[in-house]
Amino acid sequence: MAARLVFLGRLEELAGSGGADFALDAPLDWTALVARLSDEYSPELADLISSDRVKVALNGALVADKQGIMLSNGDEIAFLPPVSGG
Amino acid sequence: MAARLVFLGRLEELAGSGGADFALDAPLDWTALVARLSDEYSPELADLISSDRVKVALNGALVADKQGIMLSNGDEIAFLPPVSGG
Amino acid sequence: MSDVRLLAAPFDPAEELRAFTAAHIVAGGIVSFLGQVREGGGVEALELKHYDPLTLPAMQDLAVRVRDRWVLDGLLVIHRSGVMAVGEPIVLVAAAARHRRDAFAAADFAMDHLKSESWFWKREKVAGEWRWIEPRAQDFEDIGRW
Amino acid sequence: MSDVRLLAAPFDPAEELRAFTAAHIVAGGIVSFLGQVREGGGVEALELKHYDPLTLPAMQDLAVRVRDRWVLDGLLVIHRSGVMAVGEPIVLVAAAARHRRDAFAAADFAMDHLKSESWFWKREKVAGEWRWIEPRAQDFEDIGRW
Repeated sequence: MAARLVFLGRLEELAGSGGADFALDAPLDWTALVARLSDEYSPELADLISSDRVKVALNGALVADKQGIMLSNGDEIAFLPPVSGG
Repeated sequence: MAARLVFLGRLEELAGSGGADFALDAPLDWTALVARLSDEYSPELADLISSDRVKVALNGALVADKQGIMLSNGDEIAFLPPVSGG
Repeated sequence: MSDVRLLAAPFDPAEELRAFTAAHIVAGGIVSFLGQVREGGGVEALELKHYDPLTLPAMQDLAVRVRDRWVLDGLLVIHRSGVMAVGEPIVLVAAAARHRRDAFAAADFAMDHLKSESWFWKREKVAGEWRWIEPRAQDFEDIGRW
Repeated sequence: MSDVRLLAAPFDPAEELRAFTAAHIVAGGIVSFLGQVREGGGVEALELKHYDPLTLPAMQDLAVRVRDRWVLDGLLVIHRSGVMAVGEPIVLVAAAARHRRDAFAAADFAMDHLKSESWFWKREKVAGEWRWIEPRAQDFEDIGRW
């Protein structure tokens, strides 16, 4: 049972990789997810991901209110810092 | 003894050619020049050339006040209707 | 109608423009913007990361918005992802229109939005070290014009 | 610094842009405008007449004004004279700059001034008959923006 984490931009560097599988026993709400990220990666990464500047996409669709996310087995969750494109 | 006339744009059509030699016995002022053009080409061409919309270049330089022109042997005078370029 | 591509490998902007121009002979004017990895500041390479589920769909949405806003005969949007060397093209936008103003405005608008809103993250290699580039205030000023 | 040409024979805009881009690798962005003889309205050919003593010097003066007004790495202005078939390029303007806004504004300004102020007279061949083209009110509106 796992979800997929995707770290874009500077978050990749902080997370140590652009993506990782993330073991789940049961669906995780946003607060629990951030707590797990703080433990398994770093409080800094968790803080950044909690900030308004980082957007979240769940299964390829942008999430308007990330507080309402429930992460389940098989999901892909992407953390999107401010873009700096082109 | 001759000057060179150059007709640009639609004036070329009215004049029947893009350029012509123009016999001169003595320097011609603007009024005399327009009268000669009216006789040798057409009153319509002379009217157009007199209008504010047609600019004049004498020996390759734009003339600010065409009324002050004195056309002499060896000169090139160009009549420049409004541009419609590019 | 629009040609929108996200490429992982180098492309030839001159040939792309040649083909685009030939395909839009009814257009009197074609405005293009080419962004390339510029030489200077010790930059050795540039990398753009994208996120597959979002990046190309957002570029396609942008193309639709541009086509809705201006009367164009054609619109081309090509954007690189991956690692690029100095001098390599990053982005090519071209707008073909009967009226020059439409072509200029459409290309300008598309670039402002690609720069500030597209799902790309950029890092540069300087003196052998990669560093992430933060968004520029100028990009938000640019987009505020529209 | 600027490359300003008045040509009596066809040119290849794609190759011109390729060379211009390669010559300005310090520029992050290149904006170009290509005007071509558009297909439509029964137009079979287009002719531009110029006046040697004025036309190229005025194009060169315009390039100087553009360079004074915006920070550019390079400026290319190529304009045809003579008879052109449908699909043939008429004018190519390209501006290379570190900053995108400068490149867009410079190319746009150059085109507005080329269209409304340059010493070219245009006629079109429709159904075998040549007819002179009068200046368009739009050209004067365009130039009034600056």
